Amino acid sequence: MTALPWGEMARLTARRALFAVPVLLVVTFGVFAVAAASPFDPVKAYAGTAALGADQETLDRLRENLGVDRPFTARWWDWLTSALGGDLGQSAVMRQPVAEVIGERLVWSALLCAAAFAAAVLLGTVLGVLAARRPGSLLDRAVTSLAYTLEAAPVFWTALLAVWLFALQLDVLPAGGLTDTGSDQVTFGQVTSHLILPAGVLAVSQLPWFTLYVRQGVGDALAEDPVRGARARGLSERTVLLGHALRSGLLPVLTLIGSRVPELITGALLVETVFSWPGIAAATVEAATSVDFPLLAALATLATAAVLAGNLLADLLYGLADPRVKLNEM
Amino acid sequence: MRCDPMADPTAVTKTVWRTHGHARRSTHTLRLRVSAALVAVTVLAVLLVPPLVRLDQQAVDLAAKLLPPSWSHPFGTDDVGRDLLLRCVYGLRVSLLVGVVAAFTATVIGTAVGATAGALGGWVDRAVMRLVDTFSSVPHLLLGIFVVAMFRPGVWPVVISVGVTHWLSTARIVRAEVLSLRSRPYIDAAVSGGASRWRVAVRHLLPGVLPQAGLAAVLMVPHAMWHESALSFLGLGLPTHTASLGTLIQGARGSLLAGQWWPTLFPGLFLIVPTLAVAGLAGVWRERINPRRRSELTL
Amino acid sequence: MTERTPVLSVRGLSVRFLLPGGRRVAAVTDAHFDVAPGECLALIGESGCGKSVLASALLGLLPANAQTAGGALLGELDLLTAGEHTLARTVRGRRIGLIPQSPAAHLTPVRTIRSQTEETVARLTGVRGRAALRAAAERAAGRAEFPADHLDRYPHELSGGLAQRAATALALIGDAPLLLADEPTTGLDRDLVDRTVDELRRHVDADGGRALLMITHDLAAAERVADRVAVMYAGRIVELTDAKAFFGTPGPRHPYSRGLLDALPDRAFTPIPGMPPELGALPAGCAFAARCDRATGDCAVLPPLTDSVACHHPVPAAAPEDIRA
Amino acid sequence: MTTRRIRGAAAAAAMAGAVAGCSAPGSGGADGAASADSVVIGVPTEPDTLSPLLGYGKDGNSKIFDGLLARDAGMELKPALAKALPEITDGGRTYTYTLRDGVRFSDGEPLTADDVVFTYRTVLDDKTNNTAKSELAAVEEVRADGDDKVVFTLAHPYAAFAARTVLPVVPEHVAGGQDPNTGSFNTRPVGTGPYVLTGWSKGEKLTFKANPDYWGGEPKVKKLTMAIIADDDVRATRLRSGDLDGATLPPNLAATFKGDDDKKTYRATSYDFRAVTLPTGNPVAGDTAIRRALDLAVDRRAMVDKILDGAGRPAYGPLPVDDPWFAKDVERPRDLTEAGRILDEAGWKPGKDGIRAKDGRPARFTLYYPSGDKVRQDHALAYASDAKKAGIDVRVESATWEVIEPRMNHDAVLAGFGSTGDPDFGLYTLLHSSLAGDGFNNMARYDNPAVDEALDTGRRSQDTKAREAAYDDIQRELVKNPGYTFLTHIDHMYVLADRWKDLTTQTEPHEHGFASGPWWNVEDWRPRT
Repeated sequence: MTALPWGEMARLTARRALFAVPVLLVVTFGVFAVAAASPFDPVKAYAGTAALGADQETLDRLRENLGVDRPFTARWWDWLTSALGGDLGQSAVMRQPVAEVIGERLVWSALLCAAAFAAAVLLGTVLGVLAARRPGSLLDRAVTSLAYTLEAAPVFWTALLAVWLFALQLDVLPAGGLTDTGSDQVTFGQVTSHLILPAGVLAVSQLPWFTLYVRQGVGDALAEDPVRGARARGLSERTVLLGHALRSGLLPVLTLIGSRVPELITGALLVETVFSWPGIAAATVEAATSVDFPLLAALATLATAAVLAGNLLADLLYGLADPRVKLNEM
Repeated sequence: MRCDPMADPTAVTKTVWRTHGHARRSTHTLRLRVSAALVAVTVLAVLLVPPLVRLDQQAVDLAAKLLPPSWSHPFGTDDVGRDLLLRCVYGLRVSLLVGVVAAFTATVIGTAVGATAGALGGWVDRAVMRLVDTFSSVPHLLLGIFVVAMFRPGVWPVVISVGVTHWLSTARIVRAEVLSLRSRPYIDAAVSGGASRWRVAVRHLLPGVLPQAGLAAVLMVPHAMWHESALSFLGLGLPTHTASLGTLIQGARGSLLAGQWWPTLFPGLFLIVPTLAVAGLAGVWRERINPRRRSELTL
Repeated sequence: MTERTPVLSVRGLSVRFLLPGGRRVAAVTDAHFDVAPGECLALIGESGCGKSVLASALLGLLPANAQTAGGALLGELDLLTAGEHTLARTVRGRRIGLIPQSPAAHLTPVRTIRSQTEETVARLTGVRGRAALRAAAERAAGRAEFPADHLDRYPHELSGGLAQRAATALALIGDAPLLLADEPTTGLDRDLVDRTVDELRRHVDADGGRALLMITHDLAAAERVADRVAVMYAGRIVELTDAKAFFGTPGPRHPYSRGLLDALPDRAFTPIPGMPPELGALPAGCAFAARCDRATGDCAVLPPLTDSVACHHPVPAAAPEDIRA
Repeated sequence: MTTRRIRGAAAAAAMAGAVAGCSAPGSGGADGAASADSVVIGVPTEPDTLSPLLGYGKDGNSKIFDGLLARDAGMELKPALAKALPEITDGGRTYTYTLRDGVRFSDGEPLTADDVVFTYRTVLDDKTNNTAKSELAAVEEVRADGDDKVVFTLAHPYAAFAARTVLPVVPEHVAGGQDPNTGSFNTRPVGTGPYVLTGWSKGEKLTFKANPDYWGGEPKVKKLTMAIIADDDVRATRLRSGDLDGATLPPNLAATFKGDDDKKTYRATSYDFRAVTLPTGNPVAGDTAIRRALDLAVDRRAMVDKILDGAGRPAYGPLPVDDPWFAKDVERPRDLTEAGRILDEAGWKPGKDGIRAKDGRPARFTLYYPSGDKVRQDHALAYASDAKKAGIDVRVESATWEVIEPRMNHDAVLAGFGSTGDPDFGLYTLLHSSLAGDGFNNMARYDNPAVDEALDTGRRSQDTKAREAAYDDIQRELVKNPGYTFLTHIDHMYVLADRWKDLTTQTEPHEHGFASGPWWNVEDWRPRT
């Protein structure tokens, strides 16, 4: 075993970071442009129903305070420069700094996504290998059909049914929230029990993809020469499957993991909503309904950065897992 | 047997053949039939039920609220006594309409962008594809949420939201197809024959690209429906008075918490079944075209 | 030679594939041959004639849509009826060592040679413990003259010759009495071909009990190493004879075999006219008739393998008593 | 490779652990919600401001503040910061209050008559953006008489004035130096009330702690949290999961807690009606025959039973049937035949599709309901269904208030209103033609001179008999020409953990949740042993 190629990894990361800069610029610019094109009045959004009774003077003052009269390019530039300085602005709808909104929610979203992703990868690999072992067998068909069905099922629907079954009918898991009570304490046990259902549902929504691709990858690998060679050497079926077919079969899956990050974020958005998980999702929906520019821009940037980071991570993993790939050529 | 060097040459005709391992039975025909039947049923239901069944899907019958599935209401009733089967069919109709229009929009945008990039090449191609990459880095739903948020929930914002987020893959496919077509001799012939760029693009490239774009469009319909229902579920899609599969599921949340599962279950199934059917059809179609190719996953 | 019990005895082995749409491909039809200890049998023929399918059939590695008939006895065990369990536990690696075609491709690309060697050693010899495995793997590499300092490389980092040695090393680990070399020289240059087959021969000779079935389309390699030659055409063995007689005088008796030899650059360098028939659509009679300059009306009937050759009008035999069937 | 991969997995696991760990302080901490001295209530909305100068707590139960008067469980006025009910002189034009002794604000400063005067004067100041200012429009002058007396002089007799003086009193020494519209007092208030604000995380929750020096005695519930959860389903879910101790819920969700032994459901009757505005400017909805037919066609009983799960009463007018001011003779059954007859007579003839028409104009109008409000949605759907049976096509649509507001003069809206205290409070703003189209006042632009006159009489007269007659007239007039189709008075449902003794509810106005509910007197709650 050789040591990790830190240098190459760092160089790849740096190249990707460089690529990310224009992407993020365009995305944030796009958010401000779309927002500017909106026929909706952000002043009224800020004031909420109170604006209905408010007089024109109040609205004008608000308009000035919010700075919505200036061209969106100027607002974008201001936002960008202060964002670089660490100030993401004030969230109008949450009435607190954007950085704070994101800061206190990001942890929980990340926890949810990480748990779900890990579960989906593990379970998907197991199911995929089981299905690939005997293509066309009853097990394979069962797994494949289930995977296609779950893939077609909207995640919020699955989530609702899961709430119904596990929280209402069986009453074994809490139906939502992060912790049990209004106590200010967030305990490990509580978070775990509250995490199972949302993470499970999110995992189930990501599971079909992994299962199908692992099945495909391992199935293909099983028909290829390295596996024939391994079999001919008299290796046990287990070793052939896990040591050879799986290891080559997972490679194509690994490259595609990065492309799953947007799906994961989408799924998390919906799952968080159903389970009132205090993550980014609730903030996103609220920011969207209230046309909260600074928050929207920050969230868009965050999501984009997450996607790019996911791609980078997948490439790094792939480069490490496949000795034929050179990181510095990616 | 070992000592019998000369086997009877006619033995081969009586050969007992042995099978090894599990033969993979071809399920194409079955899959094709089931998928086609489901698509047909869906389309028929959506097209025929509203004009034929002269029932008012909005008809409130408070006396019949939240009835579980029965013969008179196969899917049960919702919390103001509307028949869920009828609601689901109408919901599917709306969702399908939004899906089809959105997929069409996305395909038109994608084909235009992809064909332009592929046909013009050079810096235009590079710039456009860079833009496509950038767009791909933003999660679709998030992008969709932006658009809807900016223009308020409604049918058109949803269509636009799906349209502007889903053209990316079509653009990539079309561009690749155009690039491969461009290298064909007959295109060269047309160009050297003095045809203008646009003429070549319209007369030669577009017809070659349309089948691919068409397949992409068909596959996009379930995805667009899914997108619509997700937005509606978040309260950012269609207004609640329009029955779509998403608004139906959203509206059923309260009943679900009260233990009535059917208002949630059936609209979801109505979303799953056409998706599976379309995926099944597309999968079979793809394998027919190119059976040796690594069969791509169709969802 | 004749008095020794053959290591492998193939009787009427047939393999066919069922394709979607009800098509059938007769990859191997009614093959008969023996391989004795200390002997090297070269199974030769053009690419796509069914040679490699035969190797897969012997190892039980046919794809799921294949059907087999006949028998292939390895000692008392019929390889064609033996279960997967038996094949995996007692035959592959232990009683038949496979030296595969394109050896680098037969190694899992994401693992080092060492890891795959150690794994095989552990499985086949029962050696346990990290250090012991390491030593055993290096010994195994040494037997095939694979340099120990290349053990930590990945398959794609090896040259063709080294990959071949790695494959040989792996095939030898189980001390199998039968080595099955499936096109071992594909893609190697002449020098390397010679060295490879010489090494194979050495492993046959080093231990008098070992037999080698070498499947190849490389006639020069076959000449260099084989004791006997079986010529395969369109899934059938059309000639089975002594290597010396085949390559020397009087030479092959089947017109196809002659054609093969004549196609060699250092001989007449004239290719056989026409193309081999598709295995999915074989004619009723002699499959070679369409390309054969000696073909007559008799050829519409399938010629049996009699007197070491399956032809209605072979080139006359010089010394038929030398030949075992 | 293997070791590499395992190392990676371990790192990921460690990271996840760290993530969970860093935000889980004091994992051994006591489970706060199970104890009876801490309460977490889930409500759908939060106040925009906590300053009474801008309207916070103007109807009482403000937790942080007290008014001169307060209401008891039976909605009777009782003294609070005032020692006793006011002395009314000068034919109902002068109200004199004497302040309770020894009351102090939570910052330790004593309450004086100047604080009261400051409060009312600031509210009445034109520069103060108090949207409820008109409620005190009758006040001509307010002045301190010594340290402990406040005298209000009214421009005209106003029978219901005393009920307005539940308005919370703010300390002049804190709020006096600030701009009442934007000052920090809006978010960091100081009052005399039983609770002190400890934190306000907007959109999430407000936290209070008991005021140990409360003049009414220190509350037993030491910690009060109002969690702001807009979504009904989410609130129910979190209540079920134990995250909340209590919540306000729509009836169908409240019903799901029936089998729950450790939860108790409370039902508060209310003045909160659901009605369809029939805009006078709409040629169909403004037509008296259409209005009367709709009024007869709706099945109020079914709405109460099915939409509200029985938690409500049919509304035959703005006042609930059990209100002492309710005119008994306006109670009327559903009568589709009569509705048809009225329409036929007025020239609305049934067309081919079953929809009536008159002079080529189909009997059709749009009814909006605010999206997300399930109860109103169901009312609207049922209303449209009932209307269809009478041949009137009501198109139901949902939208946000921003969309609905500019259309209120032409399209019908499923509205909800209702004020407690005095019929004048609710009816005047709802029906008086002078307030037509004034924000959410008189949304239907109802214009009926007879009603206007009766409203004025009810407001000015000190004679209970005369007032009764006036309000009876209004209710009868609304049957003859219903500018609104009143549908139901909804009961407000609350579900609470069963840890406190003898909780009560008041009769509640339209606005509820934050101040109303069983926690209206949380300061008086006593734990169950």
